[in-house]
Amino acid sequence: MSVLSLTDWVSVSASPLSQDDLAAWAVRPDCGAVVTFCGTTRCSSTTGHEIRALEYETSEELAEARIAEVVAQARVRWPEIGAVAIHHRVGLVKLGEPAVVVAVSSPHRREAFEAAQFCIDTVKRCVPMWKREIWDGGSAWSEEAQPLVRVDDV
Amino acid sequence: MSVLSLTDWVSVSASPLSQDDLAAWAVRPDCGAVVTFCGTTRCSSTTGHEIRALEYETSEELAEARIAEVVAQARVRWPEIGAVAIHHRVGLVKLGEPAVVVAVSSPHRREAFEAAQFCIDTVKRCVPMWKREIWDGGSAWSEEAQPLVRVDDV
Amino acid sequence: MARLLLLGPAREAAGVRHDEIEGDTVAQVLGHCVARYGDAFAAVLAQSQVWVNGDVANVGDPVGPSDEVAVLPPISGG
Amino acid sequence: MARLLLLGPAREAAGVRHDEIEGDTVAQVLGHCVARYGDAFAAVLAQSQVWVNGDVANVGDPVGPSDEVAVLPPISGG
Repeated sequence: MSVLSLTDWVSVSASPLSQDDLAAWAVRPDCGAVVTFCGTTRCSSTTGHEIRALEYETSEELAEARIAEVVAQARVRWPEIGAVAIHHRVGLVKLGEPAVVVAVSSPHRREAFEAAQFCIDTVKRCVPMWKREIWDGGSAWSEEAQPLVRVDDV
Repeated sequence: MSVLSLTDWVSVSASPLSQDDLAAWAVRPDCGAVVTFCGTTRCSSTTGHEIRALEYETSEELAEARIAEVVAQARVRWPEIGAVAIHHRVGLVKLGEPAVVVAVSSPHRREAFEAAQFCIDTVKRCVPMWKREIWDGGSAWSEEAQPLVRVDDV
Repeated sequence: MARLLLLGPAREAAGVRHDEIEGDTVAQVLGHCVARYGDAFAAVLAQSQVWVNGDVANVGDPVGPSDEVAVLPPISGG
Repeated sequence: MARLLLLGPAREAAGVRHDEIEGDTVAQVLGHCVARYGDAFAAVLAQSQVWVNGDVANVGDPVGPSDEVAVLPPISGG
């Protein structure tokens, strides 16, 4: 299901994420900078419970297509960047494990930082994804929900 | 030689760097964001040669002390951040290998991005480090040299 | 007739992720959805975006058996 | 007398990384360095910072046998 080219690697799947795999893949001989963002599940809850895990639900196809749009928009804004990888995990993710990883390489670090931050900010606003908080004896949708935004409207 | 506490991990050594080690170490249950910067040696030269490797020289003791000052300053500016790790490699580093890695965790991603970028920008300006370009049949100091700046003056 | 994809709270309220629904326009399909799944689903739908084949759709857009109508409630990703 | 640490281009110009140098102040130590290592070292020193025991020093600062005087040319790290 994943979208893979020489420069773009987008994946939404139930497999555990490896930040190292993405960062190593993003290295290019002409790119001296790789910036990686790793979003891990954390203990703070929107519903007041002691969270054990999070469960992410989406359509892998729709989510990957939207993430690919995010990558394309990042390339419009920062044409210098080299490789971009964005992986999002779905299904059950235990506390402290990565739920989303972004890696961007660039000849210089400023563009890599800016593009990586744009990518994760825009993924959070534009990609269909629903997070369920799981605690001992119960679960509920996260109460942080926001309307979906189009990538062109960011 | 390295400086290690529950929240800070500074190291300057000839050992190969592992971005994954730093990023994994920086994960905290209350920190949902880990931003990692990896500076790899790249083929573009300041002296016009086809570079095979770079060689970094410093005093490990002086460099680690300065990097620890950079971390302390980042904590003044972004008190929310969790763990900060900065490792710099010395000696011969082959093309495409990491020469410096920064990892910052934080409850939210904006502070992690800002603090990580501050750390690498400030390391580059304030830490004693000399880079030699190695090509087939010769070598020379990098021509990018800049005067050392105090962390308080950044 | 169109293929239906319900996600997150929409899937939960309807009790199904995939379905096939009568209707020649997005509006007709959604009307049949509310009739089939009830008030809890209608409440989620009122806050949701509707896409056809991966793009934002208008309620008047025509749909056929090969089209996928997706209901996407407010998101909470990452 | 002080311990001397020469780094990068300063080390290269002098041909040594560590040395022991006469002098009761930073200025005297540096003067003896120039006398010992010659013009190439003097040219690097003119662009360098001088630290004593890890902190930026003034040329008039006193130094003794347990102090480390470090010569740090412009940097090119990362």
